[in-house]
This record gives sequence, C-alpha cells and structure tokens, in this order.
Amino acid sequence: MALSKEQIAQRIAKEVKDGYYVNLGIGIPTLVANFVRDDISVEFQSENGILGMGPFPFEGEEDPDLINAGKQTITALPGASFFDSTMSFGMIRGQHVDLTILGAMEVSQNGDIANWKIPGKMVKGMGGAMDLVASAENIIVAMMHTNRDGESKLLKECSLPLTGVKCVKKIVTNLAVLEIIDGKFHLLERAPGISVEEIIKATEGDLIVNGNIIEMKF
Amino acid sequence: MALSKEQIAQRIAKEVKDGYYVNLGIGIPTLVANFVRDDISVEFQSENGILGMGPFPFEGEEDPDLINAGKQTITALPGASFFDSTMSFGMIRGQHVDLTILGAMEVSQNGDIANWKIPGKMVKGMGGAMDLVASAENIIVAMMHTNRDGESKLLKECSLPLTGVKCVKKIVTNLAVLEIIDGKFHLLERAPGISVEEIIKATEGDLIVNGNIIEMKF
Amino acid sequence: MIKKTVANVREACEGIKDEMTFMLGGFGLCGIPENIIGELVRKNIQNVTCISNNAGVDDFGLGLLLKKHQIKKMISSYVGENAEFERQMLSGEMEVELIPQGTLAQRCEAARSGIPAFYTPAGYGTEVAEGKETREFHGKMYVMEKAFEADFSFVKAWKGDEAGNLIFKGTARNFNPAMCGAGKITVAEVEELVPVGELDPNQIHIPGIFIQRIFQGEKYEKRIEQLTVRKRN
Amino acid sequence: MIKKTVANVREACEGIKDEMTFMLGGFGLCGIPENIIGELVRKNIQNVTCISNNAGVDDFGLGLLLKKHQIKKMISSYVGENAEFERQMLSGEMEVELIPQGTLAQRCEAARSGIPAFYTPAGYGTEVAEGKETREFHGKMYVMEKAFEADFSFVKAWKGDEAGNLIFKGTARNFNPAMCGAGKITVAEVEELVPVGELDPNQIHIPGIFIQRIFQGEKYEKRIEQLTVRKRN
Repeated sequence: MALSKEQIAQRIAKEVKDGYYVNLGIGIPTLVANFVRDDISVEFQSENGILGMGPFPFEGEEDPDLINAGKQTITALPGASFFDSTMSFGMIRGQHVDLTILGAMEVSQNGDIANWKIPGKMVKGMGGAMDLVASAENIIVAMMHTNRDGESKLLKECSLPLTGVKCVKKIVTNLAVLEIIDGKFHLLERAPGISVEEIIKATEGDLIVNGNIIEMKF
Repeated sequence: MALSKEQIAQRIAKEVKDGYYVNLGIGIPTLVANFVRDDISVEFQSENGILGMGPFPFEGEEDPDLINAGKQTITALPGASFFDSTMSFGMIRGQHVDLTILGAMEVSQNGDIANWKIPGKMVKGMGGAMDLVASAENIIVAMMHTNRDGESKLLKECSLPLTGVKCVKKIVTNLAVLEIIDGKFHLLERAPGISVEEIIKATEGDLIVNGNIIEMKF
Repeated sequence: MIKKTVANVREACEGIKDEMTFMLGGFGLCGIPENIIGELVRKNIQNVTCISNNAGVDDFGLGLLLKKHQIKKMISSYVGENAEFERQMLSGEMEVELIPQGTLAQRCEAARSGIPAFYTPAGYGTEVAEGKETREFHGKMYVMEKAFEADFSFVKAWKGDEAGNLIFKGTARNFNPAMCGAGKITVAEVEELVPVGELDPNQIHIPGIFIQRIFQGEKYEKRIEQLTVRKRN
Repeated sequence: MIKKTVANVREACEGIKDEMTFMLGGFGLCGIPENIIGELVRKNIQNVTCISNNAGVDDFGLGLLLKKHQIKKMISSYVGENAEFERQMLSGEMEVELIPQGTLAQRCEAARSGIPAFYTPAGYGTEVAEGKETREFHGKMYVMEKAFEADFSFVKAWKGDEAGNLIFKGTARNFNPAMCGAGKITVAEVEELVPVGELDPNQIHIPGIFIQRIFQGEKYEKRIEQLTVRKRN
C-alpha cells in the first residue's frame, strides 16, 4: 500500500542525524518533526527567524509574535534564538543548515525542482524555497509520486517553472525512496506492498533499478 | 597667527549642525567634540561599534570593553547603542553618518586625499578611512597647511598613495578654511593675522581667492 | 541625543505621495506596521509600489490597500493566503514581481548598507534570473542582485526610545531590521515608546541612526493567521 | 539542543595546523580571543595567515605570535601600535595585505552568508582596487570584493550557552559576530558559559548554529591599550 503523508514524514525522519540543523517546508515536511528519534539532538530552523523551534503552544498560550514560516503559532525551546530575515537566509545560503526538507510539484532526473508556480493558474510565490534549494547541500523532497490524474511527477524534464536546478539529492514519495545520481533516478526502497513494476510505471524519468529493492517497514 | 590644533577643532565644530551624526577621526578631529555647541543635538559614531559616544570615563571607571576607534577608553551616553563592525560600516557606506571629520597628509585640488601610507617608511594602514571617504557626502579634513619642511600639503596632485578620490569638500588648516569646487581650492576664511598672500604661498594647488576673505574670530 | 519622536501616525506619514515606493516589514501578519497601514488606507495614497514579503490577508495588513486598489505593484516572495491578491494579479490589474525571500531581505540590507549589488545562488537557472547577470564563483553559478530603492521604509518594533533605537520581539523581527535605513525615510511604530536610557545599549537591534520618525502605535490587533495549538493532556 | 561545549582551550583548538588561515575577532586589544591566542603560541603553529583588523601590541594579542614569527601573512586594516610588526613588514619577513576596515568586516560576513562577492565604494581609485574589478552603479564607482576563505574563526564573546549562542558586550563586539560561521570551524571563547535557557532568545547576538565549539576562558586580562580618563572635579 502506498504511504500515507505521515508515513512519508516518518521515513524521511530516518534521514535526520544527530547534530543536524533542519529546515522543514510547509506540508508533509512539517510532520517530520513528530517522528525524529528523541535520543538524538536536532534543532529546527524556520526561515522567518527562529532556531530551536518547539511544538505548537498549548491552547491559550499562543503568541502572535511567535510563528513559523507556515504562519502557524509555535513555541521556542530552551537554547532557541530569534534573528532577522537577513541573518536567517545567511544561515541558509552559507550552508549552516544541514538538511532541507521540502515539497515539490515536479522533480526531474537531473535534480531540478518545480514547486512555486503554475502559469496562469496558481502563483503563490517561491517564498524561501529558491534560496533553500540553491544553497543546501542536502535536500530531501517529500511528494506524491503522481498527480491526481495519475501522471508521474518524477520527470525527464520539469514542465513547470523551476525553483532550482540540479539540487535535489533524495526523494521520498508515497511509493518509493529514490536518489538522483548522474542525471537518473535510482530506486532505493519501495513502499510496503508496492512492486518495483508499479514504481517503474509511475516514473516518467529514467529509473535505475539495481538488485533487490528492499521494502520499507513501519 | 596660525591656528593651534584646538583652534582648528574649534573652527570645524561650527560646521556641526543640529541633528548630525558625526564620525571623528584620530588626532585633531577627536578634539572637535569638545567645542560643539551644547544647545544642539549631535551624536558621535565611532566605527568600532558605538553610536552615542560620551566623554572619557572618570578615573577608575574605565571599561576595557568600551573604547573608541582610537582605542581610547570612553563612555556611552543615554540613548547609545553598540553594534558590530558590519553594521557600523553599513552606517558609513549607506550615508547615514552626516559628517566625517578626518586628518590627512595630503589633499589635492580635485578632492583626492592621502592619509594612510608613506611607501617604505610608514605603513599603519587605512583603518576605516577608505570606507569613510568613499561614502560620506560631507567630509571635512583637519590638517596642517604645510609639512615640517614648510612644503604645501594642499597640492595639484597627491604624491602619496591615495585613500580616496574626489571626496574632500572642505579643509580647515592652521592657516585657512578652504572649499574644493570644480577641481580647485577656494579660500573661504583666513586665520587671525594670516594674510591671503601667506596662504597663497603655502598652497601648491590652484587657489581661487574671490573678494574679501574674512578673518576667523575666536 | 537626537530626538526622532513624532506625535502620531499622521505626523509619521507626512510626505507620502501617490506613485511612491514603500518597504513594509512583517512576515505574514506577524510584525507588520498595523497603524501605518491604517493611515495609508485612510490617506488613500494611489499607485504605490510595495516591497513586502507578503501581501496580508483579504481584510488585514496590506490586503486593506489591495481591496481599495491602491497598489500598482507588489514586490514579494509569497502571496498566497489572499484571494483578492491572486485575482488582481492574474487579471493583470496589479503588477507583481516575485523574488526569493533571502534575496528580498538582502536587497533591503544592501540598500541600507551602501552595497549597490551582490551575488546570490538563489534563483539561478529559473525565471527569476532572466535578464539578470549571472556569474561563476568557485564552480557554482550565482545571480547578481541589486539594492532596492524606496522612498519610505515602514517598520514595526516591540520597544523603541526617543532616539529611534529599536528592539524587536520573537519572530515579529523578520524583515523589519533589514528595512530600517533602506528607504530614504524610515518610520518606526512601536508597541512601547520608552524614555532614552531605558534600553540597554547592548540589546538594541537597530540603532536610532537608521530611523527618522518613531511613534507608539495607538493599538495593536496582532492578528494570528494560522492558530495551531496542542491540547493539554 | 545541539551541544557545542568543549572542556578547555586545548580541545577547542584541536585540528589547527601549520599553513592554515585563521580569522580572529577583536578591535585593538578589545574583544580578542585571549585564551585561544595563548594556545596558538603554546602549540607553536607555523606559517599561518591571520585575518584580523589589528595585530595586537608587542607583548599582547597577536603580537605574541608575531614575536615568535608564527605569522606568514596578515590581512588587516590597521597595524600601527606595533613596532615588531612594522619591522617584519618593512623587511619583507612577513606578507601584509591592508584592506579597508568595512571591506574586512563585509568579506567575513559574506563568507558566513553564502555571498561570494559584493560591491563597495571603499578603495576605488586607490592601490587597494588594483587588480580588482570595478564597476559603475548609479554614476558612482565601486570595487568588487570577494568573501574570505578561512579554516578557523576564533571569536570572543561575553556570555555564551552550551548551544553556542553568544552575547557580546560593549565595543568588544566589533568583528567577532561577522566572523562567526565565516571560517570552516568557529571556536568561541566566552567570559561566562551559562546553561541553556538562561539567555533570552531575543537578545542573542549570534545563534549557536554558527559555532562549532565553545568554552569558558580560564582568565581574561582584557588589557587597555590607551587609558584615557577625566579627573573628577
């Protein structure tokens, strides 16, 4: 069965290592925080200006001056710090953030990503995504493998306006975990009960399948 | 009689207007603070990271963490702020400082200034002077009109390595107040008892003398 | 000490005119200059260009100016959460320039700091870089971005003093500091205006030199855009 | 919370080697990493390049490394007040690159912030601009300056916590913040190391993300270079 959004987040959480500073995008990436092992030290950065972001506040304790990049009310953990947008993107461009997790509408086999615009239809803007993908050394994309019409979102070339070029390293979809190496998707893991053939069918871009592909366990 | 260093500072102090943020260089410029009218509001910036610099501390109250750009112990006035070097030079380059007063070894008639290096002899460095002269809209140079050998320091062209080009607007020397307009020195005022002829003799660069030159009063 | 206090929001906004370019601090509805925005609406300034990370919501923040069609052009990084905005943009009633968020911040700070241009990797290879110079440094490609030019910067701080010194709170800081001193005139509204000497000079986020006018806002709604809470167990 | 504390200055300086490039905070003798400098002298690291606004005095600060001929090259803005320095420079024993002070600060911050290059008016038309690209913006000439590259940044703060968060005091702040995160590894020494949670997150000057190692210095001499006082009347 294909992974739920929570399971995608759960699988991505395994990529979060001790000592990492992590930036989580809106949507599925935000859920990753719930699944990070509690025996490792990790700090979450939100690009609107906080390091050491904590969970949502208890009811009645929300502070309008304390939100994350998704505009949600949050809390600050001990050791947290606040800073302005310039310093925040200095952290990001300067590669001080160890891992960036974000969503995508399309990813291409050379690592291009599109997630900010559908011409003539939806134009919300790139927010901090262009800075993040242009800078981060370690980017994981959380996304559905196909769109509502069943068309692949893992493409030879992106059809939508790009957010960044040759930047995505790893992708976790509802069907699989994939890596991008030398301009091709490489299948690493498959969702429980999903066959390699189903993944091949759902992937428009070149997909390399090497040896036995392990099934994720939850 | 030629002006004393204190009198040069005293004359320059008249150029300091209400509401000015002022950066004072080392030497004579530092003395200007003592002569600013006390019925106007002025704040002194020191480029090592303070705005609202006050007088020297009382004996025994000196703080090693509180110095000016001349490395002298100072105090902070109410309303002062501390900041880092990047922000400090942001203030300077961004033309938020209204007036810069600094010393010079040579000034040329097109407004070039040299004050940081005598090749093979003295190389202390430019410190913040290059940033200041390249950025400030309003620069006053405090200097002796001639060197120890009686040679003019107001030249057609500087002989020493430059600190900045076409930046000096006004010069107060021990002999005169001069302005630089269209590539020429213009005599504005003369020191008490100093004749226009003496100033012409002491000035190597082109000097325009128009009408009656008033004598400074102290 | 050079005093920057003005009596109220009307005095603070003197000199604003149609066709001007404004910078406005805030991220979403967090840390926006609420009282100044109210005055811009009241004065019905027309055809302005706004540099602001977001565009408010339909009935708060810059959304109030949008509704009255006061905005000719928006320069922002993210304009979701605002149906009227999307409508005016897609219909072509309003011009919109979308740029990366870090670039937006840095172009403000560059304007404040006398840096006319700088290089950033953000947007390289995308339509954001079209028509801009690109260049390689150490094997990586960068885009040259220029300092903004604005007539007014409007910012909101938590505390301020009569000398114009500012302290921000929490994530309401965001774009406000970078905009201070970036426009020709910077107007700061604060929740609490304190006498000079009350703020620790070590803790001032923005020195008063960058601020031309400061006043205490009459009231602050501080609306929350996405209330998210945990239940107590 | 990610812990950055190390036991002492020896642990803090692990991995430093001959021929490396170091950034060192401080202005004159104010805010210099005294304990780290002591360790660099003790370890007798050779042929290092130091990026530091000044070079200490004959018997304190970087002057201690100079005396032992440990420095191959200095990149500074002002090197007066040091006779031995002037001797080594004029005799050619040591290479010296003098650059404008604001450029020095900005090249550090650029390194920290992923900005490979920027334009500044400082030094245009002088020997500082020789061999560098120059360019006009809005009728004024600017010099292109590049981000520094350094192996270690050594900084000194007033207070710090185990997460590496730093607060500076007075004008001892100077170049220290810009250097945090600008070298591959940043080592911070502090006068007082406090448990996590004691520093107000609103008042932190440098977030711990920029710091890899932090320790409390054994002692601080904090020598005054130019004692200037007023008499009480």
